[in-house]
Amino acid sequence: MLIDVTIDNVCVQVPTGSSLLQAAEKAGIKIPTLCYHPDQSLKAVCRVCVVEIEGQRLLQPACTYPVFQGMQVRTNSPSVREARQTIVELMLSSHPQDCLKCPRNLNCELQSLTQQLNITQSPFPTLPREYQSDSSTFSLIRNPNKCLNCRRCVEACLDVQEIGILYSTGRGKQTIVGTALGQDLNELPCVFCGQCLQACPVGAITEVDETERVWEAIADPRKHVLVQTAPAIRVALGEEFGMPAGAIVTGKLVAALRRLGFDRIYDTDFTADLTIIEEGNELLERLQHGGTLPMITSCSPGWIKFIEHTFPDLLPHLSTCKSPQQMFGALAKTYYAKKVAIDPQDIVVVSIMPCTAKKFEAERPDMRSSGFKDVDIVLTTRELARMLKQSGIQWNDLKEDTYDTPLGISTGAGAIFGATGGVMEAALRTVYEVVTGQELEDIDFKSVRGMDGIKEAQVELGGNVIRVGVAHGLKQARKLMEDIASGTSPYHFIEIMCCPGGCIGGGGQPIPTTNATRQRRIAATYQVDKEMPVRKSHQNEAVSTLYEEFLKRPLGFKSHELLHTHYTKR
Amino acid sequence: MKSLAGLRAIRESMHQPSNRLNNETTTRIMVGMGTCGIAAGARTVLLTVMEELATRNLQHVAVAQTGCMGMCEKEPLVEIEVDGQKTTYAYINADKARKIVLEHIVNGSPITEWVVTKS
Amino acid sequence: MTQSMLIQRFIGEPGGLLKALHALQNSNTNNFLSPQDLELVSGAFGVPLAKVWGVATFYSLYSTIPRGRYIIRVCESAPCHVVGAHNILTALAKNLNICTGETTADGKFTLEVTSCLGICGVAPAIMINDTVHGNLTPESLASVLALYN
Amino acid sequence: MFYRSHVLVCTGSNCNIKGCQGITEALRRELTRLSLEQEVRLVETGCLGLCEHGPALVVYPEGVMYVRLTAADVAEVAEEHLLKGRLVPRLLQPTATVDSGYSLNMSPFFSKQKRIVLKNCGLINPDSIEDYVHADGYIALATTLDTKTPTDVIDVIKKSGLRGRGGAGFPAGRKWEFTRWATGSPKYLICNADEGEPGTFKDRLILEGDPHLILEGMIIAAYAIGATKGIIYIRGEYDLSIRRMEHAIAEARKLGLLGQNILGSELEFDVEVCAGAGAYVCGEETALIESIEGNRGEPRFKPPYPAQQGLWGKPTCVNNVETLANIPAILQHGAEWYQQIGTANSPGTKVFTLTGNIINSGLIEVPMGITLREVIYEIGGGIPEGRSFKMAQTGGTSGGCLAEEHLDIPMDYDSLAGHGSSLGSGALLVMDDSHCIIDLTKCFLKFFVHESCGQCTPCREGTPALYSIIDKLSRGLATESDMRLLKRLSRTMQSSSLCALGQTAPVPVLSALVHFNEEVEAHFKGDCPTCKCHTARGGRQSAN
Repeated sequence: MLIDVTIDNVCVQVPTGSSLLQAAEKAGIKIPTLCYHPDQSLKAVCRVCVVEIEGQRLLQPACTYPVFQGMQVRTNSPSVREARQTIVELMLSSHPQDCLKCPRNLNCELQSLTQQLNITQSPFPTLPREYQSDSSTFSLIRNPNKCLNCRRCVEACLDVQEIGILYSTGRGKQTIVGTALGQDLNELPCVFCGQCLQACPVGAITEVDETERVWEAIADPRKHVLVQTAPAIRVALGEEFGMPAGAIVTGKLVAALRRLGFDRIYDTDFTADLTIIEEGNELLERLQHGGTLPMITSCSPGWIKFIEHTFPDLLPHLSTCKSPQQMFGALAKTYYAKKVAIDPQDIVVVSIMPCTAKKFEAERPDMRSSGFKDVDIVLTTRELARMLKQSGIQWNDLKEDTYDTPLGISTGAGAIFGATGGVMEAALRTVYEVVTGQELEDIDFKSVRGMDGIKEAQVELGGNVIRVGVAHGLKQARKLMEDIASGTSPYHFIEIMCCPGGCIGGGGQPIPTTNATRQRRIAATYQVDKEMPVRKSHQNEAVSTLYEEFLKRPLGFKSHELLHTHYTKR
Repeated sequence: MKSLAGLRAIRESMHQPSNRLNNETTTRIMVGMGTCGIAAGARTVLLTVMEELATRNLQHVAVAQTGCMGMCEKEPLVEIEVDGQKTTYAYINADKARKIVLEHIVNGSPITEWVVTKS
Repeated sequence: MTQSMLIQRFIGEPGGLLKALHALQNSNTNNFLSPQDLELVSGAFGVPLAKVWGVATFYSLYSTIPRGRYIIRVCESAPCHVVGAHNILTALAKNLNICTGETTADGKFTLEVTSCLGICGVAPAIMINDTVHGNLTPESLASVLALYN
Repeated sequence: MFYRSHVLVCTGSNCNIKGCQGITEALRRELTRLSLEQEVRLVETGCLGLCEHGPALVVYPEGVMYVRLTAADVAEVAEEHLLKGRLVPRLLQPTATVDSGYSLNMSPFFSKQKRIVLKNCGLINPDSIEDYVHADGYIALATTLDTKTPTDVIDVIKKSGLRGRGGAGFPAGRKWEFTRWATGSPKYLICNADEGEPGTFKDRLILEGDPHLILEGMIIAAYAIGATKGIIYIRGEYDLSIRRMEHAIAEARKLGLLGQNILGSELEFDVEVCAGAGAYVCGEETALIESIEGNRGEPRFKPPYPAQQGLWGKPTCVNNVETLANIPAILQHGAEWYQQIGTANSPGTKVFTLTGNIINSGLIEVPMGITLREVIYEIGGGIPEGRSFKMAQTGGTSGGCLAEEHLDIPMDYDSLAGHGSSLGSGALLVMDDSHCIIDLTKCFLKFFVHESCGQCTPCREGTPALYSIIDKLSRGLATESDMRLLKRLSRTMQSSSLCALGQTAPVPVLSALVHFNEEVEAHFKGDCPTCKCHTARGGRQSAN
């Protein structure tokens, strides 16, 4: 049913149950918001979106106030403007005024609000808070002094990921989003997924910036610096340069990295293909020899940390394969080093990842099978963008370039690792053909694609029906784990990605990352796949060469030494 | 009238309440035991009164606690009812309570200077 | 009785979390919710520890730092204020030789200020644990404190 | 319409025998003759409790009782008392003298009061259900169950005009109706006893003095709205209230007054006590619900209202202790009886707590519409130590500060609201001339800074900002722009805060600025007339 709402003398028709924000948008007005997040529940705590509703004594928040027939709303009356300005000024009164040095400078919702509401001075005395900044982890820095108490991070952590590291603490002026007992993140079962960071409107949670170390490595003439880019970077980086979400920028990405001065530009998609070979064989091995089932993918470091904390008894279900990032590092300092005859000590492996947890993963003590730290430095998509901006490289003018060989050769199967369901789909393409010896007619496993919380599919493999499940976001992962724990899981193989939407929605991706941007990055991911000449991992020739020259066979001795790992209860 | 009958039955099955005088007790002492009274020391007063009655073996006197009488400022308040005649004392402490039992209840002469006054 | 038995009866009871926190704090000789207490509640109610912490730090009756055996709460709301509450607070602080929020060296008293205690009829008033004391003067404090010796 | 006097004529059965019908008619004639119909309201009431002296009548607001009246006497009372304002001593109720024993009920402190809610307080043993039952307790419940449908009950309450006594003054009957007709089950009834408003302790003393009255009110309310589960949320500091209430509940259960088939009827209802943990904001109904659910006591956004989605998302009715305490009497004596007490828009009585610089600080119950002056000087006994009145604050810390010129305002919802204050919780703080209004305002704001839940921006950040401006003023350092900012901030907090705490926090500040302008100006110039503030350029140091 449609109802009539008049906003600033413009009459619009909106369906019942619409929010006033939606109605206003229809009337061509963007009401300023702060605690509002399109993917989250309504909170109505920041009060920035207050409007005047005829017949109401008080101003009401547009985000939550339900529309009714004949509603008369004013969004720019003197009292509304005064209230909004005062509210934002109050926020500024306890917010550090160091915008110029803030990682969120120019991408900060408070900054935009200040500008939008034409606030040029802060009439309230600034009473800065004096909380300790938490830089205890390799991934995230939490600076509560910048917190605006919008609670978006709380919802991301508690309701989306169901971990609940962050919660509102204290009361009155002392109210602040904090951790249990005020502990640092490294003392807590935080998985460093960075979904809180994605939700934060300001710079209260940011990634650990490692760009300077990369600059140093590039500048060091003794160092041979390799860079690998994760599948999800090429469908997101463009957003940092004003391109629409879902723009595919693979060629520009490679070109930009080369301009920055990396010695070789390689692709994590290559080791994604390799992962499929190892993991696929591991699955077949388990199916044939009564191994622990269901087997669960192990590419997502946030997910790994989660299961180590929460379901340590289920660790045998995890594939022992390292993630593509770590496989790449291990090979770079062994296979590649030998091939190009460079002392692995002089090789620096840099990864560009959509993920904050990858920074932690690279630091895990077992990630040194090459004899060195396999991956030296992990940058997020945002950090790479900052380096590019710093370098003065003009994004729009970049000519497309291609990855170097051999570690830059990949298939469409590797590319879809970035989206939820992608690892599963890539695995099925390979496993099916390896087991049946027949070519797949339709290689698009559409049932495991998309943003549904839990997806599943069935494949017939040589007379046996293999049931697979896919979950993204730890809330969904927890459900599948509980089924396994209670013995009711119907699956043989499960893919789990820590972040909603998979890696394309990771904590290292451009801000904002909303479900809408996730959808577009996913669509782009499948477009990349579609445009690849080869779309199955086992048809990656560089991978075959790798086996011939070095690894010999899947799950062989070398593989075990370099590409597999073990997990520990936390 | 089922419920009303039920209530009457309950009422009849009950003991005489502490705030009514009967054949055995002709005198009653009520001590204000709201938080205001307690904060001002009513608990000591109540204990002293009971102790004093026991010492003197005054069996015709019933003692009861009650809630706030309203005049919190004058707490602890003690109300003595003798043959239907009520007297309220204000600002009572243990010493005063003992004297009241002696003078008012045993000797039958209220201590007027401690009685709650018009101001 | 162990701590977990103490809160057993509140588990499953909707909203039993606050009751469990009350019970644990009351049973703690230092009048506070220890990290172990909070973890116990978190586990028993299946609520993240951060949320238990958020609840415990919201309510002023809960403390997350150890306190004395007796908590002295001095009302500093307006009705007590106009009849001299600050004199009481000053006298108490002097008498106990501690500042607001502190605990005496012998671990006996903790001095806190509080919003209205609802005994304004006998203002100025304080609460020592669950017991109320009213009509106080700086001089009468000594005899009140003597009750706790 | 506002009447300056109410005359209550006893029409109890005893007085009827003694001929009060004639009295009523005579009085009505006299009022017409003297043209007093617009000023004096004639109210026929139930038994006034002085049957042996009947026929009797009481004149309010003075609370003077005339006894053993004849029709001729009535003419004299009308002429002398109602018209000329003089007492008729020969017809007055005989009172005992101090010499022969003097009880509290005979003092002027009591004579001006009308006790409905407090009728048993200080008279019965609260730990004894026998006392309560013998004081005619639970009769209203039993009669209601026998003779009225739930809808009838709601109609009675609606007709009585009873308004919520927690502060907001929302019509109780309508609130019940919303819950009754809301869909969802079970339905909850919550008694709000989280009395945190500074200067208020009425709920505490009612709970402690007459717990069964609350239970009876709750059972009737549950019957009316269809609730099966009741919760009494008592603030954690009220140790004695919690214990007495729990004892009362146990006793009531034993007698079948709670549980299934209450008093042999179909009614099922049970009550439990939930203790708060120290948060003023939990007095706000949605914050209270959050707290019962085991969460931080942060108010919810409305709508939806608790009647639609309250505790555990189910229809919930939240009533204040005093509201519920009025219910049994209303059902016992009828809506008409109740309406005739108090004023037209604020029927009934109100319990006030007198605090601050007042002789008889304590708990009183008076008909709505009584003036501040009567309460302070006649019931409260005036200002102690020979000082003079300076300010009265009604409604608790979020109420307005009233000055001398407001002493004749009738105390009811609308009159007080008209003067920027509120009836609120019934707190009445009196301050004498030795105190400073700015110093007091600082004290209020300190409270709000401490008690803001911290959820919404205007309140979390606004209360400390307000405090810092007033602090500046108290130190004589405030500038013109500070004062402008203070007003702008106050307007924003009032219009945009999520709940009433933030919306009303600026009220005492703003009313102080208006009603005590001279003193504010003095501070502005660096001087504190009462020398309570440490002003930088004056105050205590202002010898020059």
